[in-house]
Amino acid sequence: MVDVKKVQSWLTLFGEKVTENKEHLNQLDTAIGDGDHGSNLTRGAAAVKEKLDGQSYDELTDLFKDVGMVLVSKVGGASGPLYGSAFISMAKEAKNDADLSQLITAGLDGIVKRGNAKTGEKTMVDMWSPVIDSIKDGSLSDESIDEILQKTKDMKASKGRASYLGDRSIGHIDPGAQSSAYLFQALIEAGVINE
Amino acid sequence: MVDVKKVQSWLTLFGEKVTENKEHLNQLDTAIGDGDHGSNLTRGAAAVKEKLDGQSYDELTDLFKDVGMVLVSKVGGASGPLYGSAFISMAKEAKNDADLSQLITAGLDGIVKRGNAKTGEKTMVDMWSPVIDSIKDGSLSDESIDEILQKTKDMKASKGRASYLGDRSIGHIDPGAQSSAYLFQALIEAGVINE
Amino acid sequence: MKKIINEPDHVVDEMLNGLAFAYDSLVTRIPETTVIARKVEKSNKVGLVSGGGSGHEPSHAGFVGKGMLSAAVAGQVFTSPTPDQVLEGIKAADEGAGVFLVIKNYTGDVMNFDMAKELAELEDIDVEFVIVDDDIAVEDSTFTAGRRGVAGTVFMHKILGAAADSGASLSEIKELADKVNEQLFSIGLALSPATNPEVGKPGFELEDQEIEFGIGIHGEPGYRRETLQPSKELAKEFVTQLKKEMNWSEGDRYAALVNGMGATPLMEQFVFMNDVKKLLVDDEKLDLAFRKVGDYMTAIDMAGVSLTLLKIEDDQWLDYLNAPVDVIGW
Amino acid sequence: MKKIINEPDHVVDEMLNGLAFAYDSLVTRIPETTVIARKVEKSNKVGLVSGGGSGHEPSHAGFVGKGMLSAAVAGQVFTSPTPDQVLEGIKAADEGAGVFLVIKNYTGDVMNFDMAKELAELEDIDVEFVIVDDDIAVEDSTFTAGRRGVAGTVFMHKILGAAADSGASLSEIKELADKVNEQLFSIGLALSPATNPEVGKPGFELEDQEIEFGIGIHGEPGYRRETLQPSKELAKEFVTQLKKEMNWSEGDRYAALVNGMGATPLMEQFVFMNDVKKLLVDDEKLDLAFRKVGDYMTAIDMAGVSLTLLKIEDDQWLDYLNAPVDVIGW
Ligand SMILES: Nc1ncnc2c1ncn2[C@@H]1O[C@H](COP(=O)(O)OP(=O)(O)O)[C@@H](O)[C@H]1O
Ligand SMILES: Nc1ncnc2c1ncn2[C@@H]1O[C@H](COP(=O)(O)OP(=O)(O)O)[C@@H](O)[C@H]1O
Ligand SMILES: [Mg+2]
Ligand SMILES: [Mg+2]
Ligand SMILES: [Mg+2]
Ligand SMILES: [Mg+2]
Repeated sequence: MVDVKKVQSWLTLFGEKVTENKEHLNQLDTAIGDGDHGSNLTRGAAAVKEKLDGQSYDELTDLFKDVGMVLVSKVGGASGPLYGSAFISMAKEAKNDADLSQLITAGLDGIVKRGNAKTGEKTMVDMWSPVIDSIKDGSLSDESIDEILQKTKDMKASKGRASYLGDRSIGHIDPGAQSSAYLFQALIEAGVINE
Repeated sequence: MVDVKKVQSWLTLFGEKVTENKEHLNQLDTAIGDGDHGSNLTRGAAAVKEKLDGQSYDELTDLFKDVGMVLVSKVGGASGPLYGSAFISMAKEAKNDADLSQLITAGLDGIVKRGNAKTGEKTMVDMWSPVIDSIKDGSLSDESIDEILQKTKDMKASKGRASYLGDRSIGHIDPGAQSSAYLFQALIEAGVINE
Repeated sequence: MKKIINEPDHVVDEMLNGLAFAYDSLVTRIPETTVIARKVEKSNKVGLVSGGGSGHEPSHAGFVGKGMLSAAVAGQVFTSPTPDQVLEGIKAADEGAGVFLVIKNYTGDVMNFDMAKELAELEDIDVEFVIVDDDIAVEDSTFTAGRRGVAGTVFMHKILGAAADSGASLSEIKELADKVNEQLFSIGLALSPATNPEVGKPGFELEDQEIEFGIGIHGEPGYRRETLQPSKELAKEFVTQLKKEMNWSEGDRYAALVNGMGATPLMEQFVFMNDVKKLLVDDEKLDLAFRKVGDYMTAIDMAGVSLTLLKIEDDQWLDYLNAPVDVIGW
Repeated sequence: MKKIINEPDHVVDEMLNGLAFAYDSLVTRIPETTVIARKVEKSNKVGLVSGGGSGHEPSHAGFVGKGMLSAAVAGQVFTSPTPDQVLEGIKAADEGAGVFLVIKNYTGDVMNFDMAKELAELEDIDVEFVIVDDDIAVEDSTFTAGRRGVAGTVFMHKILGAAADSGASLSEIKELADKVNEQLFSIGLALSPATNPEVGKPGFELEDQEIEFGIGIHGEPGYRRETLQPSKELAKEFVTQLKKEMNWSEGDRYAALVNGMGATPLMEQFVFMNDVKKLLVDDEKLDLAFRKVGDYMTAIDMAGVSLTLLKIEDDQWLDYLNAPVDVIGW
């Protein structure tokens, strides 16, 4: 079973990482998008922090739902509905006593339902999907996350704003994959993965 | 008596000088105005050339009137009505068998009636007025013209666009005085003065 | 960054307050939201809502008022508004006959407006929508997120607004919107980039005499960079691209919009329209039955223009375009 | 210079053609002239003519139409039109009840319009005029050519246009114009200079973070350069200067115009209006009974804003400001 407290510190950590790396995310998004991915998620992280601070949850589903709703209503752009849908979908899955890989899989389903991206289209999906495999076979680590992230470099975007660049999107890391990398690094750091 | 043919070559020469020095006049006007004095007068000179080319005048008054009307209707800005009024006023005076100094005095009267400037206000008046004295005492030369011109440098503008600069207009030659300097240099060059 | 603003992240809030104050006879800001709604007696007609990231002013709040939008929802600069805000816009627009959403085809807008639609339906408001995708500079959706929604959106607002005002039903408006969207084509170019105040740096770089064809309204890249050419050559490039798409014939009737991107003076826009006229009317013999020139869908302080053509398939579309409105920016 | 133009010295001609083509239901260009006249049945009312150098678009042709100007006369860029052109404008505007000229106080405009008046009188047309001098940044006429005519001119057009439309006589309009002019005050600032296409270089230079207060609409210098400050500080400087001039009291009624100089996006103009509102309405307790925000009197591609205040001395002025018009740019 996934521990609610640990998940809460996971999500808090995620917010911190995103906030610390706001400029880096904006820069990645400037290269192949509109330069706001860091600002968008930092706005979301601040709202999540405000929501979670001093709050304690008994049920994982409630925690995920609150986070999802806050992200949906504060982030905007493409990443708001995508991350929001991921957490709302995880909230639903959490009702079924799901394990971590089941939860993350539900999150990915939420993203895909909302954004219709397949793997290889240079989006956050290209982080979530291989991460799920790594979680399943117990190989998730900062190194494997970084390896997955680097692979988005060579991809040509065909979803989201980066798709307008066509071939010129090649050679750049996808900002959404980077922010999702922070999410999964935070997962490891918060110890959610090792229980 | 002032010779019509010589006056015609005087005015043609004036147009050439203005056209050659278009950039210089624009630069002077950029410093203390809106940078178009050269363009304005070049436009006027082209129209005067078109009017005079192949044309020959019996009466000085007709020549001055044509030039005045063309300038008024082609130059615009401040200098159009001013130069235009000068020549129209000279056209009137030419009917009275006037000599050169009387003609130029009439021209200055036209300028002053239109623009209400006194000497010392850093305008073309500060060229015309001393030039009349020089013509009267037979001392007009390229050197005396240049001396008069340089004196506009130290003046503070209180008429025309340069007046908005206040003290900052000091230290720059007045563009209208410069174009009038070309007019009187042309006068010498065309031999109108020495008959 | 040289801008007349206070805190960069207060720009949207302060802009909406400034707009609502200046034009308080026409519009109002719904408290605690980024929604600008019109001050018009509700009369059981279809409500029309649009919106998107800020930075496109006068879009979209500038088109709120009688005969055009019922409400506009503003996001952060260049960032789609969130579903809850769009929902507030829908509620403000609802007069009991359903609400129609005009969405520009950008991933973020589509997803957020779609979620808002779901939320509104939970509150028993009928919602339909059109996704405007008029930007021909972009390859189609097999390769990209699909053609972007750009300045043509303003014609959509005008036509649907007049239709709604005349009492058209939600399904009639949906049908009309789809037909208009099929005939709506735009293309743009940039002379200089936009600077998002929250980012602080230009979105891209152009050399001194370099321009970019096919740019989007958030500074998305276009299809070609080259040296600045005379207006008539720029117009020719647009017309060539549009002709490839549209396959017009002599005498076809069109509405045309020359749109400034934010920092391009009207002087240049009128010169450009003059060149467009020579190409489309004098050479191609099209009938440009409706014309507009000005800043309608901007990209903050980008310099550049776009050209939108709408093929008039139905006389009524022209009537709708010409119908009087009471808005800030039309 | 990066501009969407063809030959620099064709800009005015092509711009007028583009405008007349785009808006041919409202206006027409009088052949062989730079006059844009309205397409309104003549009805023996006073004709209203304005104009000046080009580069101030939508001024002045953008205000030609029913309820506002009868005709606008365009000069070369930043250069007053010549008397013969103004005369053509007067003739186009003449409906038999005399023609009123709105002149901005610049030496060239005053002289050329004055000569045109003389020419018109030779043709038995009664002509009266006002010289608008609303720019408080300039010292008075003992030291200068007098205060410049800037964005406030647009309020003058609107008020006189409505008065003319309602049948006021030439002398009544003259009286009204003088009264309005006395209550009309403007002040502007620039973030970046204008580039006259015929000159090809910016009219002045500003450092990266430098702005200039008190700038004129042709890039004439102002009274102070300093580092860019937040919008609210800029607004405060304007309000402080205006207050010195106007000596208002709580509750006084004003019309306010926040005017963009050409390259400043509406986003910033609305933010600025929000700060103006805080100072004038919340702090000074003035009643800003009429408000406008947008590009009305520009300086080509200058970035910056101006603020105009008109003290409403008569309820009718407000009615005139609010009266409907059929023009491109109001
Ligand atoms: N259809 C999609 N499916 C999955 N992820 C997507 C999709 N479209 C965009 N993204 C992700 O969103 C990221 C951009 O988010 P952000 O910059 O916040 O939004 P916007 O593009 O609206 O400015 C991209 O880097 C990409 O990872
Ligand atoms: N009131 C005046 N009387 C005499 N000369 C004047 C007056 N005002 C301006 N000038 C002259 O006109 C010149 C500027 O002409 P120009 O640049 O062509 O017109 P504008 O100032 O309208 O751009 C000045 O340098 C000055 O010599
Ligand atoms: Mg982005
Ligand atoms: Mg000049
Ligand atoms: Mg964005
Ligand atoms: Mg000039």
